[in-house]
Order: sequence, then structure tokens, then C-alpha cells
Amino acid sequence: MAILVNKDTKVCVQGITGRDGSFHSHRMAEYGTHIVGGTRPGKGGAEHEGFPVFDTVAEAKAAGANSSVIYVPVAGAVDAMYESIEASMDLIVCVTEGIPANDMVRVVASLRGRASRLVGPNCPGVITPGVASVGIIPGRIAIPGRVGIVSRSGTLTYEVIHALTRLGIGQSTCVGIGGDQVPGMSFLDVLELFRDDPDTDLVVLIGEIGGSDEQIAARYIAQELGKPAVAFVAGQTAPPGKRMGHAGAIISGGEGTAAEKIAAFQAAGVPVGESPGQVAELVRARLRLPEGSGTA
Amino acid sequence: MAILVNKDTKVCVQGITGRDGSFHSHRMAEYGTHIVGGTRPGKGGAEHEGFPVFDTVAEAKAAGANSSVIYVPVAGAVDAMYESIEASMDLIVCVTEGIPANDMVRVVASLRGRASRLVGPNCPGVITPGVASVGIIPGRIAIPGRVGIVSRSGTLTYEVIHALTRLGIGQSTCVGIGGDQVPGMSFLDVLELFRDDPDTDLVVLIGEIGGSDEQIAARYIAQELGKPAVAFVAGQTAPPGKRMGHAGAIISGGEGTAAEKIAAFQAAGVPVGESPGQVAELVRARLRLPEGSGTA
Amino acid sequence: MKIHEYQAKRLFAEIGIPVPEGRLAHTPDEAAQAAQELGPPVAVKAQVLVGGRGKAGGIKLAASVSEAEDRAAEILGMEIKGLPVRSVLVERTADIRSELYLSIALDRASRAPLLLGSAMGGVDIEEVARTRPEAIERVPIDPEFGLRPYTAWAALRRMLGDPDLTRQAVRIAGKLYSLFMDLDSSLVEINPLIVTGEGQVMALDAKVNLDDNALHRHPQLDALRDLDAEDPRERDAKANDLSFVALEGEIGCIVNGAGLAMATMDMVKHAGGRPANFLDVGGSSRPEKVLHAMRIILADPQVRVILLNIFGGITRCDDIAQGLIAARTELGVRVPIVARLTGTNEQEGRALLRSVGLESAETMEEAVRTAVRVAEGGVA
Amino acid sequence: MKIHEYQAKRLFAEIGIPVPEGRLAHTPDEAAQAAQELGPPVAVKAQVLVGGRGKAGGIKLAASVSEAEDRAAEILGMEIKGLPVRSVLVERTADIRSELYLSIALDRASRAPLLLGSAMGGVDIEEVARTRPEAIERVPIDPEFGLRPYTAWAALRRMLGDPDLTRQAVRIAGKLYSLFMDLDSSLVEINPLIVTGEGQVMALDAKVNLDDNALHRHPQLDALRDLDAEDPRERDAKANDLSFVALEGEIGCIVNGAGLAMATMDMVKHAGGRPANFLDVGGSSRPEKVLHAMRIILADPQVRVILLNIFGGITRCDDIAQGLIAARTELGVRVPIVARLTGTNEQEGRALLRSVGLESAETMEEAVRTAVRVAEGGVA
Repeated sequence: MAILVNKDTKVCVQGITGRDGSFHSHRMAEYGTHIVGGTRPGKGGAEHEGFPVFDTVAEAKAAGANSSVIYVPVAGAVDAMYESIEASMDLIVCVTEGIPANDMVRVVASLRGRASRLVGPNCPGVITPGVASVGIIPGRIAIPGRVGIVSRSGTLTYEVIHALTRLGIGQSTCVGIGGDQVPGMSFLDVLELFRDDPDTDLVVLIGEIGGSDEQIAARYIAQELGKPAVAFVAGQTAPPGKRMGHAGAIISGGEGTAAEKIAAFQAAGVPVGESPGQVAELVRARLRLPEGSGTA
Repeated sequence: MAILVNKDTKVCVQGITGRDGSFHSHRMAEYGTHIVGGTRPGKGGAEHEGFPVFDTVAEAKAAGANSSVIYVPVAGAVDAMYESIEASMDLIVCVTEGIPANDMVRVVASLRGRASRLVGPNCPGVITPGVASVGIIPGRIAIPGRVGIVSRSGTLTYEVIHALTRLGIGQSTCVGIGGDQVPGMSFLDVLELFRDDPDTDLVVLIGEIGGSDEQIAARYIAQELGKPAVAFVAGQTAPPGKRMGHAGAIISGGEGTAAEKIAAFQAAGVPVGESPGQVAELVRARLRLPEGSGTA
Repeated sequence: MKIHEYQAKRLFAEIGIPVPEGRLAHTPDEAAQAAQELGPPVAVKAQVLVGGRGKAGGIKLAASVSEAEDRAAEILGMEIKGLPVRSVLVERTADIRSELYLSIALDRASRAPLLLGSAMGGVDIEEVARTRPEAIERVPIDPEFGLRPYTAWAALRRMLGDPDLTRQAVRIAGKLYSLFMDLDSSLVEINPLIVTGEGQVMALDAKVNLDDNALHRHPQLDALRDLDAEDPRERDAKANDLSFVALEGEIGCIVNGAGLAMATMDMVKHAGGRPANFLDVGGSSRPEKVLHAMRIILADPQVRVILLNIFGGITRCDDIAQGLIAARTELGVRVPIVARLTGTNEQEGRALLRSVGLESAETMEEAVRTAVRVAEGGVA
Repeated sequence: MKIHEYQAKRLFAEIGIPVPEGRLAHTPDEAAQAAQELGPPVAVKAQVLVGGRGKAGGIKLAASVSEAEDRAAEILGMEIKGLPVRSVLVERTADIRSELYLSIALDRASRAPLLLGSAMGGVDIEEVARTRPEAIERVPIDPEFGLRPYTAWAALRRMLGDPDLTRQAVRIAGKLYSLFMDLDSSLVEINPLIVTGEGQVMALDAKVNLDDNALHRHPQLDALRDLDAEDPRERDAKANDLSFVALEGEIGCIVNGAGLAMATMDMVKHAGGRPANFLDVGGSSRPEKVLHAMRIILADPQVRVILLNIFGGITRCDDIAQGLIAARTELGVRVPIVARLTGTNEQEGRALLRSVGLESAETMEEAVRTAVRVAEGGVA
């Protein structure tokens, strides 16, 4: 069954007439994702390159959509998220980057008591290989399987998927939560879903410097996940202070360095790879797969 | 078990050092209500007439309080409600009157996804006779029994309780939701609780002119309540337009007159009394009690 | 509190809701000058705080400056529903292609603001709501999100059709919502909202009602209060924290709580009497409030008896009794008083009354019957 | 973006957070005049956008006007952590009874603002957080409610003890939160927050960091930008929507995505090379962005090879290839290029590169190894 995205996922593309929205609507549809249509206020009732266009998400919902993906420019992205939250979309993926952090504080607060799950912003989205893709993860690089991926990074996620696929190790669902300071879903939120997903045997977590999300995730993996995990942490050679601010250091009482995070994973019994290729090797070892064979 | 207030209710009095807060703390305590103490920022750690004083509701909660009642002046009443909501008090009764309606719109919106129930503002509160009283309903006039009361009016509620008590008909719980345009709990919210309360056999609903809450309640009684009800509607002789504004008339497509409301109750099979005394007589008849005997 | 159209339009203009250009005039002379500045034709509109001005002849068109002066002279001499017209708004006329309706009000049922719209504007909207409810668009607003462009889009597009006009109306609706929340308004209404020949969406009328409970936060709005529009006794009552409505009868009522006050009046009528007023002393009453209440009621020469009906909760019966006694001493009450005190501190209250020779009834029914008998010439 | 202390204090003063009276001075003369107006003793404080001014000698006390002039002359001649001091803040000194710490920052873990406080103010707070975490009060703020008086009361009372001082600090905390949200701030900090001998709570220092993503909403704040504090190449990159950090090595990196860029640098180091920079071209890249990236990197004479590592998602490989080709034509690239293109439109991208004689690596590992070899003097 995977998580977040499955065969019943029906997508509304917010900003379908824009350059990115239009391009990726075709990519998602080619991958087999059910695209109900997209929104562009004022163009409701028209078609865009074969996709129905609606004025509002509520109208797309009435036409069957239960998920949405946002490609609108940053000036309209916050409203776009609110629109999908108010329309009670099950899954909302916000690809748009550059959204002010305090706007996201308000967006995340508004999710309380509501049914929607928000992935992003500034994220590549979610793919359940062989089933459907919501966002911008290139479908070609993924194959179906039983490894779950959750990542703060965009393109680095692709590298890891790619590396797994090259070893023949397939993925249940890959979730890019985005690298922003205030993401909709956190590592923890996604790990909880993977814990309860019978189709996921192992989780790969891709972190980076800054904050203490990786440390919190490491604790959760050790205590609650009940499945093996493998990690990667980007930024071991980053100059100190370049991403991790003063404020974060006071809040967490640490610097948020890669070394701290790697130590946390190791303390939790989670092996950490030094490159995407090595992560894939660690997954293979952890799953006790013979070399050259995958789970796909 | 009654509703909202029971033997486990432990009350924090917000504004305990004020004239009303102080007076009614003693009345509630005399009635047997468990008063944990009250709040007055800056006086935390002191005592007020025998009651412990806390700086914040969170501290009163730490000392055992699970409910709060608000007597603070109107300038601080909205913050007082937010404070109790943030502290996750089970029941919050706001007695204070004169709170701007749009402030209440925000307060009510903030209750979404939270555990607290808010009664009021501008309300007399809740009494479960013989057990506990939270608010300002004079305990002396109520006796334990099996009739639930919900009312938009303050003192009119007392009249009805009094009239029932004079006939020996006791009450399970009496809830004054307050007459403001935006109340925390509505008729509907309270009726749902009475529906599920095995200790309530019949519900008395006390409405007044304005809005369409009574009509909505009448529909609910007919379709969902599963128990008999008796109603009273104040304002049959009120000059038109004095309470019911133009806006309400557009929203509901009616004038919100007493006649409309009485008709709605009658259509729902709910008898309507012409005075508090007659309401009590109707309750007696409905419960098929012989004259001169009650359920107490 | 209600404010005048010209005041509401200034608020609209400040936040960018398009309104026709206009000038306020208090004399025919000023109206002529306004017409001169704006360039005729102009509309001359009575500024009074009641509905139905148009039907009453309070809105006239003037094709020239001198005609504007004449129309202003006519309107400034009028009284509309009992209210004198003290000023007119002289406005540039618009080329009206269509008239719509737009408002935001609090919806008691959802406990949230509601956007109301209709393609049938410029008419009695209550009538439309009653007879053709399907002609009214109702858009619930989640206060957590406010009125965002998407909130009202579909409804406004149904009303306006054209995307560009919809976009303009969506912008106006958003600003209207900001006004509604920021000013603690209880109603903001545009009737009609027009589409002009040039394709502009514009507010031809403007109504803004304010929440009395919030006026202390908006001193600049409180200053807009039009004292003409209020009964002086109601104003006096409000200043003393009392809720008062003058009526036609002989039985002066002092009650605590609006519901009980209405129920008391209902019972007076059922018993064959006529209430002289609605008066709610409110909760948490200080003794002086009873004194003020007595003074306001006694100012009505028709009052033949005072019916005091108190069921104390937060109100304490002893406070009420003290106020009553003070009123008897200070005002020299000329009519009999029928008192009924029950509830919080009733023993103390009754004892106080007894100490000045006043007995209290036990029940509301009894008190009402006695008061009606006294008003008919009987004795307490 | 960071702003200067004197700018942050103006923002504080505007919303009513007490700060000492002060004047900005750009010359010793101006500092003397400021001291004259304020009346000595005064503090003379370097305005630079780095921490640790005090330790570096950037804050001095002056007992007289002439002393203020001398101290200003000293400080205005300084460079602190590489930044020239171009102005000083001359401030009336305060009678300090105690020093505390107060700030609001975003907490990633709760995805909400967090109030941080400590009775140990005026010192290196990161050090306190590391060594004595129990000395830091942490008050989570629910953005639905904001920071209300009750939110911070208990923590601030623990820090200050006295109810009146607590009340002042609660007021300051509330205003600090408003500033934080209204200005789209990422950090507001007062270190130290002081209690004066007269019992006033006051901000002796002020730090306000702003969210670059929101600056377009606050043009008045964007105008406060201090260009001195930024590396000109980083500024150039930002203006072109690129994220760039200059480093010491020989391998110029152009990568899409911050995580992949960091991972690429990590792998360069593991392979024995040294990255010359961090550069993220971001998502949805237009071809011109690659052109700008090449220009910025080639400005560094140490660069011996360019490593282009692209895994296309929203970024399309053909856009990148076009940008690279344009750069070769327009900039006359003097060093070898090692390119790796995978993902969205990779066939089209590789074909484009092949058409100008550039081969692409298959994997990131392969590209990194090649680039390191080239930098060491090998061949691609």
C-alpha cells in the first residue's frame, strides 16, 4: 500500500498553466499518475494541453481530486496551500521554493485539527514507484520495492534512489520533505507512516547540517520505528556557521554539525553512508541481500 | 453522570481577586464545588480569602484544576479564554459580558482540534445540582433530577429552574450558553451531550428572538435527540427590529421572530410554554408525573 | 452603531474599494458648490441612518448645478422615518451596466463571518432572501484563513461571469473582509455593487455597522456617532450601561437579563397590561444602575407603576435593593413599586426593602399580576 | 539579513521597547557632539554585523565629551573580524542592576517560534546553552495564540522574581513577538536585557535578523542592508538567485540543490580534492543562471576545473546544457569542465553537450573522481 501516494491518488495541479506546472503535469501523467486537472483562476472551464482547468481547488475536488501539487510562483504559494487545506485535500505537495519561514509557521499551525498532510514547501514531492508520482521526482530513476526514503534534500534524494535502483533495490515510497526551516511534514511525521506501512522493510533517511531534526529522528528510529534504517548526512565539509545560525545553536545547545548528527545515528544503531553509492551498499547489507540482487 | 460538570470537576477561578470572582468563588465552594484556586498575575503564591492564588492557569492546572471559570473584566476576558484553551482545560465558563463578537469568532475558531469546551461568554454557567456549580447560577434554586436545561438567557434560566424545583422536578444539568451572537457552545453542542447522557430524560430549551438557533435546535430535537423536549421563547411582544438585525434576516431568510421559533418547535413536536411556570407544567405532563410529585 | 453612507465610503476609499467621487453638503449652497466641482449630472443622497431612503424620496438625480441646489433644498427639509436629514452626499453619477449585492455579516449558526452576494442588487435584499433564497450566494468564511481570493472566487464568478470583473470583485470582497474584522464590524454591505459601462466594479452605496462592544478600541469611529439617530433616553441608558427600549405602555419594567426582561414583558401583555419599556440592568449591577434606571423610566409621564423583577445570579439582590432605596430618596418616586427579588443574597435584599416598608413578591407571575392590577387603577 | 544594533533599536523604540537614548556617529566629531547632547558618561559602540564586538574592543565607555571623541576615533579605525567599522552608536549609559537574556527564534523541531530567556545575560549565550542548558528558559509559542501575557509570565517571573519587573518584561516579550512576526524576522534578541537601578527593564543591546525570503515585503528594511558585510561575489550570486559561498580550493562546483551541493563537496574532499566554492543553482533553473554561475566561479583565479553536477527534477538538463554552452561562448572558459547530467530531459541535455564536444559522466562518483584528477594536473 505504501504511504501518502497510492493508486487512488487523484491530483489537482495548482498552477497548471505555468512553465513548471505544465511540464510536470505531463511527466506525472506519463508516469501513470491520475491527473484530474489543474487550477488557474479565470481560466476555469478551459483546457490546458489536454488537462481540464478549474478556477479553484474546490472545483477540482468536486471533479474527483483528493491531492494537490503546487507549482505556483512564490507570491501565490501560501494562498495555494491554504486553498488546498481549506478544501481538505488529503495530500498537498508544495514544490515552490522561497516561502518566508514565518508564513510557513502560520500554514503549519492551520493544519491543526484538519485532515490534510502537507509535504514541502521547497521539496521534490512524493513518488510511489510504479504507481504514481506527485511532484518533480523523475519517475525513471525509481523502481518498486520495499525501501522507504525520507529526505530533507531534493536532488540528493534522486542520487540515493538512483543508487538503490542501480543495485536493483526498489522503493516503497520516496518522500522529499524539503530543506526549509519549517516544513509541513517532518522526518518524524514520515517515519511514523513508514513504521505503520507493511510494505516498507527499511527506511533510508537523508539529512543535512543545521538544526536537530536528524538527532530527533535517530532517537525515534532507535525507540519506535521497529525497522532497520540507513542514513546519509550532507555537509561534513561545509564551513562552520554557514547554514546553522546562532539561534539554532541556542535552541538545541549544539551546532547542528554533520558530526553531531552522524554520532546520533551511530548511537541509535543506524549506519551512515559517505556517498549515495555507499548508502545503497549499506541498505543491501542491512537487508542481507546477496550482491547483485535487489528486492524488486 | 450528567454533562460538563460532575464530581471530578476541579475549578480554577480566573480573576479570583475581583469583586465578582471573589464572591462567586465562595458561593461555588459553599455549594460543594472543588475550587483549586484562582489566578491573578503577580499574586501567584499568595492566598485570597482562603483560596490559593496562581499567576497563570497553567500553574493552577499543575495544582489539579481541569476546568476554569472567568470573571475577569472585559478588557482581559479574551486573553483569559485563550489562556484556558492553551492550558487544555476541559471546561471553560466565561461569565464576562460585553466581549466584541469578532473576538469571539477568533476564539471559537481557535477551539478547532482542541479538547476544551467553552460555555459563554455572557452566560450564567453550568450547574449539576447537588454536585457542583461553575459560574453564577444560584445553587439554592436547583435540585437533583433528570431534566436537562439549555438556555440562551441568564436569569430566565433561573426562573425555569426555580419553577421546576417548585414542582419537585429535579435537574440533571443546567447549561446557560449565553445570549451573545457568537457563543462557545451552541444549543446543538449541548443537545448532543444531553442526547448521550443516560441521566437526562427530557430537555428544556430556553430561547429568545433573533437568529435561527432555535429553528436549528428544533430540527435536531425532532431528528436526533431521541428524548422529549419542552421549549420557551422570550420576546413574543418585543418590537420588531429591535434585536434582530437586517443582516440576520438576509442570512436566515426570516426575521427570527418568536412566532417563527414557536412554529418551528411545534412542527418538531416540542410543546412551548408561555411562562416559566407553564414550562414546568409541560415538563411534568411530558414526564407523565402526577401533580404534586417530581423526580427528585 | 450605524454610520452614514459618506462615512462608510471614506472607509472604503481608504482601503481601496472603488466608490464614486462625492462631497458632503449641509446646505443647498454647499450642494451646488459640490455639484460644480464634480460636474453634473450628480446624485443627491440624504444622509440618514435608516433604510429605504430611496423609496422615501431621499435620493434624487440632478442634471445641473442649480438642479442639485434645488434637490438638496428639498431633501434637507425632509424627515425620513422620523429622522431629520441634516446633510446630503453629492456624488458623481455612474454609468451602471449591472447592479449586484455584496455583504459580510456574522452568521450565528456557523459562528463565523459569511459573505453574501447576489446578482440581484439595488433592490430590497431581505425580500430577495425571503422569496428567492436561491438567488443569494452564501460563502462561509473560515476565520483561520480569512477571505482569500479563492474563497469567494466561484460565487463571484457565478454572479459576474467575466473573469476580469470577477477578479475585481474578489479584490473588493477581500478588502471588505479586512474592514469587517479590523473595525469590529457587525455588517459591511454594498447594495448595489455596480459594474460600470467602462467595466469597473464599484460600490455605489455603502453600509457599515459597528459592534458597540468594540467601539472603545476605535475612538476614531466612536467619534462618527450621530446622536440624532438615537432616542435620547436610550442614549442616556447606554451611557449608564443599561439596555433600554422605549415602548407605549404604562408599566415601567426594570429587569436583570435580556431574556427575563422580554419574558416579563410577554407576561405583562398576557396578563392584559402594557409594558412602558424594555430595560435590562445587566449583570454585576452596582446600586447606581438601579437609580439610573428609575430616573430614565420616571421621565415617561405615562408610567403608572414600576415593576422590578430581579432573579439574582451575578446580580445581588442587596445591591438592587440599595439602589431602589436610594432612588426613592433621591428621585421622590411618584408611582407605586412592585418588587420581586429572588436569587443571590435575596434575604438581605428583601430585608432591606422591608426596612423601608416595601414588600417583595415571591414569584414573577405574582409580581406581574400585581403590577397589571395597579396600572389599571387597583392597589398593590 | 542582519541589520545594525542602532537600526534594530530604532525598530524597538518604534513599538515601545525601552532602549537607552543614543545617537549614530560616523566621525569622532559627530561622536563628541552626540556625547555633548546626551551628557556623559556615554558608551561608544562599534556598528558591525558580527558578534563578539565587546571582546574585540568595539565597545568602550567614555566619562567625558573629549573621551567620547577619542574612543570613537579608536573604534572607527578598527576592523572587527574583517569588517571595517564605519559608524558608532553613542549611548547614554544605564545603571545596571542585573543583566538577562531574551530572544525569539524559530524552533525547527516544533515548527513554531520559541521564546528563550535566561537570568544569565550579557554573556556568550551559546556557551550557556551548551554548558548549563537548565539556565535557559524555553517557552514554546503557539502561533495560533501568539505571545500573550500569560504565555511568558511564569518563565519571566522565574528570571526576574519581582511581579512589577515581570510585568515589564512580559510587555517587552509581547512586543518582541509582534516585531518577530510582523517583520518576518528569523531572530530577535536582547542581550543583555537589563534591570536598572530605578527598576526599569530595558534593552541594552538589540539584534534583529530578517528572513531574506520576505524582504520583498519590507522594502523599508531591505534599504537597511549593509553591503560592507557581504562578500561581493556572494552578493552578485544572490542578485542572480544563486546560493554561493566562497571556499579555498581549486574545484569550482556548480550543483543543483543545497543537499547535493554539500554532498558533492564532501565527496570531493573524500577523493582528496578541495572545493573552491558551494554553489546551488536552485530548482527551475533558467539557462542564464548557469551563465551567471560560471562567471562568478571563473572570477576566482585559483579555480582549475569546473565540476557541474546536475540531477534534474524541476531543473531540466537541457536548460543547464544550454547555459553551459552559452557560457563557453560568451565567457571564453579557460579551464576544463567535468559535466554530469542526469534526470529530467537528460538525453536532450547530453546531446546538446555532445554537439559542442563535451562528454558527460554517468554518476556523481565518476564525475568527482575525474574533477579531482584534473585539478591535480591530470586530464579529463
